[in-house]
Amino acid sequence: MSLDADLLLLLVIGIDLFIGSTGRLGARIRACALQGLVLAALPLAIQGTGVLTGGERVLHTVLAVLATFLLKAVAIPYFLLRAMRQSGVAREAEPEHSLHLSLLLCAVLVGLSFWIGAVMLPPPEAGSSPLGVPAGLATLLVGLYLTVGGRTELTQVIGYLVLENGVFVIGQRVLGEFPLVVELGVLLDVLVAVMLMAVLVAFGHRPEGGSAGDGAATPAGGAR
Amino acid sequence: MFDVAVHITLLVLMPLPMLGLINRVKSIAAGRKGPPLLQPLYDVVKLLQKGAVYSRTTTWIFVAGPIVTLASAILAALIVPLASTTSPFGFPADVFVFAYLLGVGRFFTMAAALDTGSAFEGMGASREAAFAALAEPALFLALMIVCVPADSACFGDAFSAIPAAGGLLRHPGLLLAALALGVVLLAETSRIPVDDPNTHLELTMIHEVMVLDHSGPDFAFIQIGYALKFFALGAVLVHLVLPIPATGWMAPVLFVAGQAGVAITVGIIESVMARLRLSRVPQFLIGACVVAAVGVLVLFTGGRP
Amino acid sequence: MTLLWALLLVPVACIPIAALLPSAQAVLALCVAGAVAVAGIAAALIPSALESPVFAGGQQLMLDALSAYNLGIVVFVFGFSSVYALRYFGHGARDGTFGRSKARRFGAAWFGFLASMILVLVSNNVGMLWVAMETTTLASALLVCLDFDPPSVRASWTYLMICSVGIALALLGTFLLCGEARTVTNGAESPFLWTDLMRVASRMRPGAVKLAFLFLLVGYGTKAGLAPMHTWLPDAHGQAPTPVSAVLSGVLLNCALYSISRFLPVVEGSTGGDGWAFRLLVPFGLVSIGVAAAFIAHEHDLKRLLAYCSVEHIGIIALGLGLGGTTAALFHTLNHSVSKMVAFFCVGNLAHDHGTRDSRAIGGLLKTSRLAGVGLLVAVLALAGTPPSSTFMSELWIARDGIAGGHLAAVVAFLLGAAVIFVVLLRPILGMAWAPAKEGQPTVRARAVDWPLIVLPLALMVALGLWMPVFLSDALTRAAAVLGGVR
Amino acid sequence: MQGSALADPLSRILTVALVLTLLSVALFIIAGTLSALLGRLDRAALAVGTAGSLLACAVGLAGSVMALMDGGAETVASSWRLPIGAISMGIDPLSAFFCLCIFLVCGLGALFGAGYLRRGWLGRRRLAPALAFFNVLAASMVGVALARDGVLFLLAWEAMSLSSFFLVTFEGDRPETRRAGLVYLIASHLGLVPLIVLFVLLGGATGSFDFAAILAAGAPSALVATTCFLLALAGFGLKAGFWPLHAWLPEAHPAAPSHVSAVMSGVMIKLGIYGLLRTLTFLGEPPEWWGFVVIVVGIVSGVGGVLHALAQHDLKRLLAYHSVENIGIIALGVGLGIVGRANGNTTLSFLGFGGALLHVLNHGLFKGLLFQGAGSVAHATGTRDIDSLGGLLRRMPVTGTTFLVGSAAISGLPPFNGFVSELLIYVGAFVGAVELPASSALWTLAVVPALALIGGLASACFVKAFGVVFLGEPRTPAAAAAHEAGPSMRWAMLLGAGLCVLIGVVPLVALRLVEAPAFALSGAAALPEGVVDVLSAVAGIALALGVLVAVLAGLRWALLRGRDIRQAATWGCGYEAPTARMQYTAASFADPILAPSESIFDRHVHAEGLVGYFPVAASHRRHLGDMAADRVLAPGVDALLSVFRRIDFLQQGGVPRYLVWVLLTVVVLLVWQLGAF
Repeated sequence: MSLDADLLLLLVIGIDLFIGSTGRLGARIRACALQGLVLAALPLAIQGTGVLTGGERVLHTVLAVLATFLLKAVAIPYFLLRAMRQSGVAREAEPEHSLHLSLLLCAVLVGLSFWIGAVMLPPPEAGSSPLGVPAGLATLLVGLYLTVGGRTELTQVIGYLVLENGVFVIGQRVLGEFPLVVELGVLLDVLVAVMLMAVLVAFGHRPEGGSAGDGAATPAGGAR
Repeated sequence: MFDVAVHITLLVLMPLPMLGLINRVKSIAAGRKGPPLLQPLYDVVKLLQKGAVYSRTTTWIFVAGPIVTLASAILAALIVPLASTTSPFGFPADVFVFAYLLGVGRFFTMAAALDTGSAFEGMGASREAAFAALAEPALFLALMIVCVPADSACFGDAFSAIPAAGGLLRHPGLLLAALALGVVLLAETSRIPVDDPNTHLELTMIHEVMVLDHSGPDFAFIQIGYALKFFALGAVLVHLVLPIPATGWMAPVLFVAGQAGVAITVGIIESVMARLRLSRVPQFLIGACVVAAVGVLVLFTGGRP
Repeated sequence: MTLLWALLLVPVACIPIAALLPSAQAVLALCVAGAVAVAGIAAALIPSALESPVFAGGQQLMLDALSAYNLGIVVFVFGFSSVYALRYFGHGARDGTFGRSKARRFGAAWFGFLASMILVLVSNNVGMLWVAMETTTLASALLVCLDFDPPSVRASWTYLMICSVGIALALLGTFLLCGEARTVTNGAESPFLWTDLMRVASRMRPGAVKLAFLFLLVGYGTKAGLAPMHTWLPDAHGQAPTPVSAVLSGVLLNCALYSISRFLPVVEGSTGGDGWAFRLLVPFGLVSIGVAAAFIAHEHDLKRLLAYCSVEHIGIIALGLGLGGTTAALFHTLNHSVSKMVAFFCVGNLAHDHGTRDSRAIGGLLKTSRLAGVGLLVAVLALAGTPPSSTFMSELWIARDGIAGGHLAAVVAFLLGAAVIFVVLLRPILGMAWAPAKEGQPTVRARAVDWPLIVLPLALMVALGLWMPVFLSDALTRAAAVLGGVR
Repeated sequence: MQGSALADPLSRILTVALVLTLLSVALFIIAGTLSALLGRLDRAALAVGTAGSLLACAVGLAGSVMALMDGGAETVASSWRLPIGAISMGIDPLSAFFCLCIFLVCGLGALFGAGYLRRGWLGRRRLAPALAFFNVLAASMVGVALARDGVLFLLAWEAMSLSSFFLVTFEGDRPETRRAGLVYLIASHLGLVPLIVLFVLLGGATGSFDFAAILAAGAPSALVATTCFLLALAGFGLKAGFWPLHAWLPEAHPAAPSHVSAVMSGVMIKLGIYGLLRTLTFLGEPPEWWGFVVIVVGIVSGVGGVLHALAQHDLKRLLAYHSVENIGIIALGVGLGIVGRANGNTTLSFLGFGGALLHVLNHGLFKGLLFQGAGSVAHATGTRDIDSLGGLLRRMPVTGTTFLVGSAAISGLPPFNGFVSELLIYVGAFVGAVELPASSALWTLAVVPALALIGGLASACFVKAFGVVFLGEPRTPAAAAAHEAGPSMRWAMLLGAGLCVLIGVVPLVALRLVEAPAFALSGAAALPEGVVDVLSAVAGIALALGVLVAVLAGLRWALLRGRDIRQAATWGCGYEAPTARMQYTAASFADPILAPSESIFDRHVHAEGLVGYFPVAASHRRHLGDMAADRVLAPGVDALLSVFRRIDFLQQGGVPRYLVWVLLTVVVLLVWQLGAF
């Protein structure tokens, strides 16, 4: 187990807390990008430098790292930032709760994840980071908090991204690595999903579009 | 053959004078001399000799009413044992048939009443229907009290099975049955306290108002039918109360005395009581049903004889 | 086997073609042609797949009896829906409301949708299964917001968001399951391949497998529209263009449920076959039926009505699986898909003829639009489980297997719920049939193409209610055998 | 039921009988399909549909009578592959008897319907659906009676419900018809639920729906048997119209065209009784309390039905409530039969089941007749409101006379058929009271006064119906302008009335018809002693009554010959200008009977009394709400709908809220299954 991996995982948690505590959408998106970067680095850190001498697996790892980096750290944040600008959403996210409260909640979620990781799950095998599951779980929960608690659509999309990151971290913890096809497929799906979401959000925030999330509750045709 | 002769003789001779007897009793109670015992018979004979007036509204139902009523009353009276414990015309389960024959007569009387289109007659039919429906369960329950111990729903078997000794208290259930049947008799034959046959206000009548439009032979038929119905129900009551032997000279004597007693009792009741308010009559009849039901319970809990 | 690859690649190849075709008409024609081609390939594959699984790409692609059966339903519904799309968008293509760019978008997403659904069915790799499942969401979200008007965008957004988040849970479940499998596989076995998972199932720890299954159930259950995760469904199915609604309701839900059922034998293998995983489906089934009944009772939008009805039927299928009526549940899958498809076709035609989907605003149904009206009535009767439709038979079958399995209370609840739904579903339809036609509503003659589209599937439903062909009963038995339950 | 029929050379009769009844089903279906295909050619559809029905009924009637006379059972199974279940049909005395009822009533209904539809609807409405669904209804009813497999039974059952639903909604553009249709649909579908559970439970562990297999598996355990019995009581009782499951009946039956009402009331609801009886054959020896339950159901249905009937102003609604009443009477018989069976008393059991079965036939005949009469009246006057009619006997002599026959029969009066079956039930109750131990005897004896009360009230009700509709003076111009029904309608009513009289006068023939099924149900091997005597006596009484009436009529004729017979106005007690509006109305007629029961039933009175010294107008309307519908069903439906409305929160609040449900599900599952990990 390398120190780097633990550090990276701590960084992931730190980013979670930051996303939870900031009110600015732009900052959140950039934090997301940073988290993507960390995630891309994570396999390298876990497998250490041995990765570069493993023959066939090298290509696999390098490809996965590159793809993660490109998509999660570059492409997705880019689309989100563009959508933010297009939709003309205020830079300040929204006063959903007071930001202190939000931070506090995220901290509680992180604590909860550590507790679950320590109490409910079997101890990690030798050679993997003990922080893997708690970090992943914390990210997942913070992501869920953002999707459920977020009042603008973009916050929800960010929440979805964070959640996906959390799942990925947990996956890496329990699986070590994914088959390349699967990993690429998942990444592509996430990309397309976020792009679509961004487009829809952008449309929904055109002057007459109204709030997309709330509108879904009122059916068409004046049914209710 | 002899019993048939006795049966028919009684059937022909007794019913109309019984009505005369009631009137006589009432007159005496009122301090008058009253009409002759055979006055109802004279009336009927006179009616039979007359022509008739029909309402333009009526149809053949109006004509059929008295005929069917009389026919069913004759059959009912044939079924009931008279001066013997059995009737020569009895058959298994004749108890039910007896009750339903009375029903046939009532149905057609009511239909004929409605045929005139008169509000008064409709009113009478309506009341008759209501009271008859309520009297029906009492009649059946009373009859069951007699029939169940005998294991037979035939008047003959049932009356034969009533033990001779003990008078009115031969069986407590029997007493209750007689009580209920008495009420049924008053209701079915439209006597006080259910109906006042002598009233002059159509609004308060039941039976009389139903036959307002009948005249001549039709009305005679109705009167005869009415008398027969009274006679038949009275005969059942007599058998419940008096131990009439199966054969012998005592039987007709006791029977005639019993029927006279029924007539006199009705006369006395009519003299001392007033007609009930119409809205109270159902209560009176339901009371009879309850009495009869208690009789059934007594029968079963007291062990069947 | 190359046919399996062809099955997957033909629709994939059609995506760019559709995106490049010069006219809307051409795109619609391609849709039909592509769907027919895929159906042809599937028809060639299915018989052998029913006999024994067909593999391709190493072990990555597999078509076994269960997926072959579902594939049959997919290509059937897709084929009919493609033809219907031709009819539905046809006048739009002529008068310009269904323009070239829209048509291209439609065509590409349509084939992407088909390809991803086929991938769901043929992938032996549970990771790919997830990827394919998410791809169906993306492709169909595009289809839902084809018109790009506010309601459809809102519906599409809700759909995308809920299903993406929900299905992320399924990804978590997949990871947990494969992580557990990794600890017990040897070098030759892959923790991601379903066939290998089945092989090592008995060696996995039941607790971990159960935890993973919970996430899989909720995740894919969201996509399948099981209550209470169904909330996105009425919006999406209601707002999508009608051919898309037909496919969404008709087969997409099946595919999601298929994904859940894939994992059932794995969990059973791990837990020693005590039926834990199957039992977990029962409450979802019952809640879905109940919730559907509640919402149908107050719904007037015909397409949303049918959408809630899908919630009910997915609930019934889940219940059937849960109660041990595997065969019956699979049979019900077919029945629901076909009848729901026709119901959507008819509603689409009615909405076009009457200019509204509000059941209160439509009158004289059986007179003004005779074929669509009668078709809708019959389809809804079938959906409501009226004899002699095959839906009645499969519901009866589920009830029988449920009671034979000792689940009397659940079966009674199911039947009562179904009876209530019968009433609330039929009420608006009958209301439309009886209400006088609205002023100025012309009598619309059905087009020639409507007859086979509506009459054929309905005839099939009645025929299957009265006659079970040998090949179908074989297919059902074999497919049910994959799930480990044969009755 | 009587051993192997194949060994017996006479069983060829049975085979022929089965073939004939199956042929009739095919004929119904062909006639229905043809008339549906004829579509717009109304006259052709009418001719083909009616002719097909009549032919099918004739063929089937022959078959069912043959099977009844033979008394054996035969089944034919086909290799047809239903998804589950099997196409297996058979005939035995019970089936044959109900088939007989179906063919008789449907035949008369089709005959009546030909004229009714032609005169009432030709050119105003498409006739083909009415004819097609009528034939499908008949075919499915026969299918129900012949089915030997649970799934086939349910199929036929539901086909019956649906085809009758479409017939009920024949006049779907009238709001009350729509309401009736919906209520009917709800009721019949809810009734299907217990039936499905019932048949599945009957199949037991084998999961077979085959009746023979169910029988071969032997009687189920007491718990299962009781559950099955209660399910059958609920499911079949709903179709039969047991109180309080009857609420759909007074809505649906009046809404249908009259010949359909006749079939629905006459036989369709009786198939509920058939189902109950058929179920009983699977359940082994019944415990006694089942019989008590059925008796109580019978009493409540009978009294409740007739009291509500009395309060009705709509002639067909009145008749529909009388169906509830008569189903109650049938239930009394069935209850007695069960009690007899439980006590091993075959006499009681035979009389109970026999009386019930005969009443099924009788009610089919007279209720069919009465509905047809009501249809003629409605057709001739354009109204079914009793208080708008009057004086129709002069204008419609055949309708009126046959309606009178039906009225007397349904009131259970001799010499008509209703009396015969009621008498059997009376005698049965009496036998039970005499031969059973006191605790059971009281239950059976309770039948006697109950039946008496029902009979008395029914007779009151039909005096009212017949008297107000057909007698007196017409209350409206429409009634005054009424005309007699068409020839086919007249013939149908005359035939029905003739059969009512026939069974009443020659009850032994009727006994012969119910003998075989009653044997099978009761386990009796021979006619109980005395039954023949009783029925012969009934014949004698009928004859005597006829003779006496003839003699008295002759006497009256002789007396009045040559005398002064005058016509005058009805005696108005001195009032010289009576008008038709002064006649007693149906509502007033029923009032003395309903007043005492006012505290039990919800009676809504809307009265504007006379006010001031010179009152201008006053009105008084009364309406007796249906207790079961008003107090149980309507609040139940409202409660369910309000619960449904409250669930709306699930679908409110957009994406965040929706996601909460997903997460909540995960949490609930995790907590619930915590122990599983």
